[in-house]
Amino acid sequence: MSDWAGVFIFLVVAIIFGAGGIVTAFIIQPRRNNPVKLEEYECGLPTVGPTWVQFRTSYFLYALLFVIFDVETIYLYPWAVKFQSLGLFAFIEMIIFIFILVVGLWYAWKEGALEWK
Amino acid sequence: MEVSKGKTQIEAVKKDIWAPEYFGDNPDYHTMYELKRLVYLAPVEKILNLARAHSIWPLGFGLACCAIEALMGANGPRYDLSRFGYEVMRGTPRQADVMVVAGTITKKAAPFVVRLWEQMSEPKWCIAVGSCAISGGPFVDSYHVVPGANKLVPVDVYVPGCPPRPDAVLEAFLMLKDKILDKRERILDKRKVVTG
Amino acid sequence: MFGQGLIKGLQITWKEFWAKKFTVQYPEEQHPVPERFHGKFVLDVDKCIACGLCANACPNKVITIEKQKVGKKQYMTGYIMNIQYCLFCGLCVESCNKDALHYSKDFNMNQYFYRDIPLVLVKREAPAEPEEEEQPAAKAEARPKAKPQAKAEKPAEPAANSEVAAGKVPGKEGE
Amino acid sequence: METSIYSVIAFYGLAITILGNATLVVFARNIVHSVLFLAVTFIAMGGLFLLLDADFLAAVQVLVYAGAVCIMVVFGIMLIQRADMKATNQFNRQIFAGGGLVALVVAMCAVFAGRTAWTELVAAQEVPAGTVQFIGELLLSKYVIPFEVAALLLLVALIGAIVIARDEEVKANAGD
Amino acid sequence: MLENLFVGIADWLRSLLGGLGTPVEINEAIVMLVKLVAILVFILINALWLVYMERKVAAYMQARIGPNRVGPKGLLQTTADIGKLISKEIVIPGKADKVVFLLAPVLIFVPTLMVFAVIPFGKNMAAIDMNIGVFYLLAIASLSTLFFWMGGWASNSKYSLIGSMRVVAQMVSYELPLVLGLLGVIMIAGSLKMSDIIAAQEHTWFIFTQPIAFLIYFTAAVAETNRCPFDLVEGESEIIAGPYTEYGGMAFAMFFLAEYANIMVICAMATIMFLGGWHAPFGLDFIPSWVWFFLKMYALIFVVMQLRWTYPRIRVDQLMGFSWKVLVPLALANIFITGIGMKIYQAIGW
Amino acid sequence: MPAISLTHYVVLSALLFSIGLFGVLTKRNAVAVLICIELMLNAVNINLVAFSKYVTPTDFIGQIFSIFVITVAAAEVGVGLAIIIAIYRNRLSVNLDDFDWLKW
Amino acid sequence: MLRTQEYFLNFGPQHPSTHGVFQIILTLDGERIVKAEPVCGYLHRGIEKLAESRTYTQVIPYTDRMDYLAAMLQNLGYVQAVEKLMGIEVPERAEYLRIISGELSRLASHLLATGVYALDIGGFTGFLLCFRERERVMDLLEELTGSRMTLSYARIGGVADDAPEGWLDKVKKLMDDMPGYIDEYNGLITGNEIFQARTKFVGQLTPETAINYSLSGPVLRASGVNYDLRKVRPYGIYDRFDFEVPLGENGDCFDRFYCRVREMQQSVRIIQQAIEQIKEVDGPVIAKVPKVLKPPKSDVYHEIESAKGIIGYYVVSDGSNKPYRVHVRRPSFINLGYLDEMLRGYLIADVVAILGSIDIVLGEVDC
Ligand code: SF4
Ligand code: SF4
Ligand code: SF4
Repeated sequence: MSDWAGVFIFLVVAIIFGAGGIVTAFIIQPRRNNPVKLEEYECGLPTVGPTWVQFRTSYFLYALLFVIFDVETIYLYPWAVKFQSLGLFAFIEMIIFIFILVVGLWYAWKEGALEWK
Repeated sequence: MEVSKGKTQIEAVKKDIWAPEYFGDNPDYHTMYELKRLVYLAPVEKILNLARAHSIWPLGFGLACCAIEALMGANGPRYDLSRFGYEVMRGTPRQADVMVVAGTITKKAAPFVVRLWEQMSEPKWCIAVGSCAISGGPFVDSYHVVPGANKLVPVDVYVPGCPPRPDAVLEAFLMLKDKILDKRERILDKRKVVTG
Repeated sequence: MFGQGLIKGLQITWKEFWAKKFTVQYPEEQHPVPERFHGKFVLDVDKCIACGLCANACPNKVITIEKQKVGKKQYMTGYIMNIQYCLFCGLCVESCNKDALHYSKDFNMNQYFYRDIPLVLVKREAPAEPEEEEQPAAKAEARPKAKPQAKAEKPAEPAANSEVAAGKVPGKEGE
Repeated sequence: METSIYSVIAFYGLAITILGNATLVVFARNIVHSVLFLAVTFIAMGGLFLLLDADFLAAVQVLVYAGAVCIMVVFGIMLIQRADMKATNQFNRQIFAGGGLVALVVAMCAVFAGRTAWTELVAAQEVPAGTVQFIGELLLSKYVIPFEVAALLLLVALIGAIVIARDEEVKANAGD
Repeated sequence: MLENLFVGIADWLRSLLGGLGTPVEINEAIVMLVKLVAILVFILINALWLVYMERKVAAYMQARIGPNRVGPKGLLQTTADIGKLISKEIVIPGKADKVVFLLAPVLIFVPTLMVFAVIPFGKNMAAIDMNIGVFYLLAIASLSTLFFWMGGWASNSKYSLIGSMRVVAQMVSYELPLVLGLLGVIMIAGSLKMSDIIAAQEHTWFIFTQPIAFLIYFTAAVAETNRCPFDLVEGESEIIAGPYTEYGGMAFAMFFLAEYANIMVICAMATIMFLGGWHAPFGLDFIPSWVWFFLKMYALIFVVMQLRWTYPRIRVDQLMGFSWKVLVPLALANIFITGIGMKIYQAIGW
Repeated sequence: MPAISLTHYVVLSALLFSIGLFGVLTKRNAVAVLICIELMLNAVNINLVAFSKYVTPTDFIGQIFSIFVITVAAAEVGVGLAIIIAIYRNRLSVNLDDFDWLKW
Repeated sequence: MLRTQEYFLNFGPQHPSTHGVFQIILTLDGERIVKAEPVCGYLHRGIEKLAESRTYTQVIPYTDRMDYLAAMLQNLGYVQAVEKLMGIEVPERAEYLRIISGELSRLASHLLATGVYALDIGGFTGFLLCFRERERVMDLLEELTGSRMTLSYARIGGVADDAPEGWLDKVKKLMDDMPGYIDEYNGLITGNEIFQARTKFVGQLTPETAINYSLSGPVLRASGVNYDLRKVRPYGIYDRFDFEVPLGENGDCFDRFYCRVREMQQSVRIIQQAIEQIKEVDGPVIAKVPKVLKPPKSDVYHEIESAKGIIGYYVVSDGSNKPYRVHVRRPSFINLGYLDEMLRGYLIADVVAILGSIDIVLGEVDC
């Protein structure tokens, strides 16, 4: 358990460090604002049209693939740790498992979900 | 007359964007600006200036011929601005310290030059490289050229030349460094000339 | 084979890493400036006859020559180059018949203030009598160092240049 | 360890973080903020799993939920948002009805929870260290069927989502 | 003596605190805090040094000299940079989501620092040697994606937005080959604990048994840290500065710092997983283990830098395609081959 | 201060579940509803793990099941978002009040 | 049916890879370009107008400022136009000096184009290594003319000055080194697989479109059209040299880039031959021309092959000492004409690749 307490200390200190840096910067920096400065930068000209627009689906498909395979890894890691003591059968099971997901990858590939559009 | 009409356009640009204290009838407004910053100085600022003077990041922004010499040439292997740590060209004005106005500012470009300058975060400096940036240079009598960067932004160092040698640009950076450190007199030691 | 180019690239950068460096460390050392370099102007005051050919040859009306009639002769009281307008093209130097105007190898003309930029090559009072008394040349010589001019002597207002660029060159009110 | 003051503090701290952030998820006006609060909730939940001696699960929680699911939701939002980001996450008309129903659920839970004799259930054993090994072993022996089914589920989800989300060209060809 | 320098210091501290009569937990916490501060200082110094080194390496590969004016040999150059960045104004764009905008640089450093908790810099020199070390590292590292995205999105500038979408898509795509690439090593080592993995490399480094995994891991890791040739995120010649476009001053410095700290992490990780961690090669045991660790780490860092200054930038679609169509299948195949190989080895050897 | 027992976890889980449920019932944005479903699933996970620890500490059944829950949740978010995107593409809205049609 | 929202993005004017102040307003869908609208004029300095109030000689320095990367070739075009107008014969030695300095200019321009293209694609080292050699070319030019970039070397009737002592040997030395350097670029940039992946089959131009849009220079030749004015209509003394015209096959970014690299080799060859030949030629470097140039009332169009393409000068004289009108056909500007169609359907990253491969120089585009 103390491991995780250590991690917690790390977390807290990291946040303090980050916040400290920014806060210090805010204390000692010179500030002079004007309306133009507060506008967003876009190669030196005012921006045209809204910024928070909807983006393309292809990004979403990558995220989707990632989630699916990320979930796969949570099965793979326990298996890999135990791999040496597990029998051949477990290995085959895992092959089947991976194979099923490879089918998914193959499908995504075939359907063009891996293409950047 | 074309020219005066153009001037009012720039005046309009300035009026839109500039805080009133920067411009006025005093043509030496850059000295005024400088004065303001000196007043701002505090002991801490002195130390920080030491850091600032050694880490002047230029805004990667070239207008015309001079940009090749001042930004690319000076960054090139022979002159190597990086020895002073000034080579970190930032694309965005938020991270840049010095705007190197290198080239002709036309009337079309004037608004965005001003805009970029305004968007740079404090503290910031400006170096005008080349005749064009100083005064409109070869094109002063053109109908589409702004006669000098100092009509738009406060310039700290002027580098005459058309285009100036990269050495001169390096010198300008060093002069700017001295200015930041508040050392007006630069002592130029004897140089040894290297062939090759 | 794929990857050959990648490895080749790594080889080249690796080689370059150890190769001799090309840099000339500027303030201490300096890359030689060639003989013909178009740098700062110098005027041989003794040779110059204030003929104005150079001013005429200049595409951008950079050169201002102030003359005063002293007796029968024209006496040059000022030779000012507004190098903020200069193209460093060399036409003026070429056009000078008397070989008075030259380039020097000094490229450093940097200034902190706009009003210091114009190169005042000659600024002197006309002699009271029309005697051909030589002015001390040293005073009129080009400044050797790029120091703010204000210390040495107050430069003339370059804008007071009615002869050549009247109305032609805008934006001179900046000084 | 349960009796240690630190774990008590940890539990309450985490519980407050979880509940507070979950509430913020629901009440945030900007859906992007909702997602960010959600991420904090998930991470705190990971902490809670640590308290429950499930270190592997805690890491999984962070990896999958905070690292992946949040990203995907964010992408989903990027795909469907309009310019008025500020008010993307509003309540519908049934806020009071919903609130009432939820109150009912809470009450019911309270009643049943009070009636259950939890202490009888508790087996007084320590969780062995090295959860990963055990999980790995169990997954491939006892729970092998659900394990493979999970793979199938993922496959089906993948295919389904691709089919649904990626109909651009198909539609474009059919529609135009 | 040198070998156990840092361990000795920790023990000494522990015994010192033990004499004070404070509860053990508090003592442990203080020791941890000291370790943490040491790590933090280590990261900062190294990040500063790495930036300097990067600029020097770049310069040397480009026939230049690089920073040599500020401080001896220019060593204080990056210090000056940081000093300047601290005192530089942070502009918060008017249309930005201000809280998120400021939160992103604060948080960006958190995962980076947290993963340092489990990295063993030498024999017994990990701050925490936890059971699921590798997995913990992967889980925490996956968080930084979100923070990058936060920064880019909150700026409400188009270049930032494109940059942040790229950063997410890229980091997400390359996390997978990274995770899968490490799996082969885990299979051989049979543990997620860093010290076990290093111990398993006593005789053979895993780079020899798992060369493909190493390549996959290294490529993916370089991509994860957004380094050239995968530096599309910052892609200066395309999208100005990507998600950092609106960030200036210290906020930008935080991203910068995190980037270099991340380089350290991936190189340290590669050292641990493939290069035998702190094991000395050729029986050169008299040099302390942590020196070996740093030597290996810096060798890898140099490679990362050389890659950056040699290769052009890859394009987005190629980037994604490379991950999904090359690295992921390759990683899966590697797992498969490793499994079969080990089974055969077991059948013969045991 | 009483030691933390199973009851605490169950109560926490119930509260979290309720918050999620409240969101599901009252949110207008379909994505928000999805997020709230995630909250509910997580509440379930807390229960599973807590029971696993307190009731069958050596069997890990709860942990394994929560892994399955996580799997299901991930799949659910993926498909859910895909559906929302598909609907959005046709109806230009993610407002659930507008989704009162059963087919399109 | 609804597609994802399109949005506008200002690409430039202040952008690291627009090569100056050039703006493209991109309409984007995700990262895909739907429409690209080039906006130029940010560097319009009115050179053509200014020329009307300068004497014929005084125009020369202004031509430098157009394509400031290959200034000598700009000089040359203008000067040859005026010479054609007045019927001036140029001394032999001046012709050779023009060729050498012109080809050195072309070399400098191509070196910069090569390096900057590497930079655009992301390879910083290639950029600086090209700059190293460019610096040496500049040294030579500086020694010859006194300026590094804006040379103002050509004069009506010849060149400003004879080559200084030992200069030709220095040129020869550099030319001997040059092939080795070009090999290095080929190893570092051209041969790199990532570079090829980025540039091959991107922004393809068919020969027909290239001709129809009257593109010129390496952009045209990369599409496989063998049209180099130095060969087709040799001006000056180009017919005395033996060189090849490198051609591309696919008309893609890679070909455009590689054409330039190979053109550098050809320039080196030309210079080497010129150095050999100039040794026999002696004499003045400027013809006898009147101090005040007053060409007869007429007009002339003269075009030469500059680094970016065909640069043409149209000079109208009204008999006075100042040109009545000067108009320039600027290759960069015309090469940009096809940009919109070329960009459509590509990604943001390709904008950089395509724009860089056209190798524009803004001073020339906007004039
Ligand atoms: S000063 Fe000369 S070189 Fe510089 S931009 Fe102006 S014309 Fe070009
Ligand atoms: S410098 Fe020469 S041309 Fe000019 S005025 Fe003097 S003598 Fe005449
Ligand atoms: S160099 Fe050219 S622009 Fe400058 S003064 Fe001489 S003639 Fe005029």
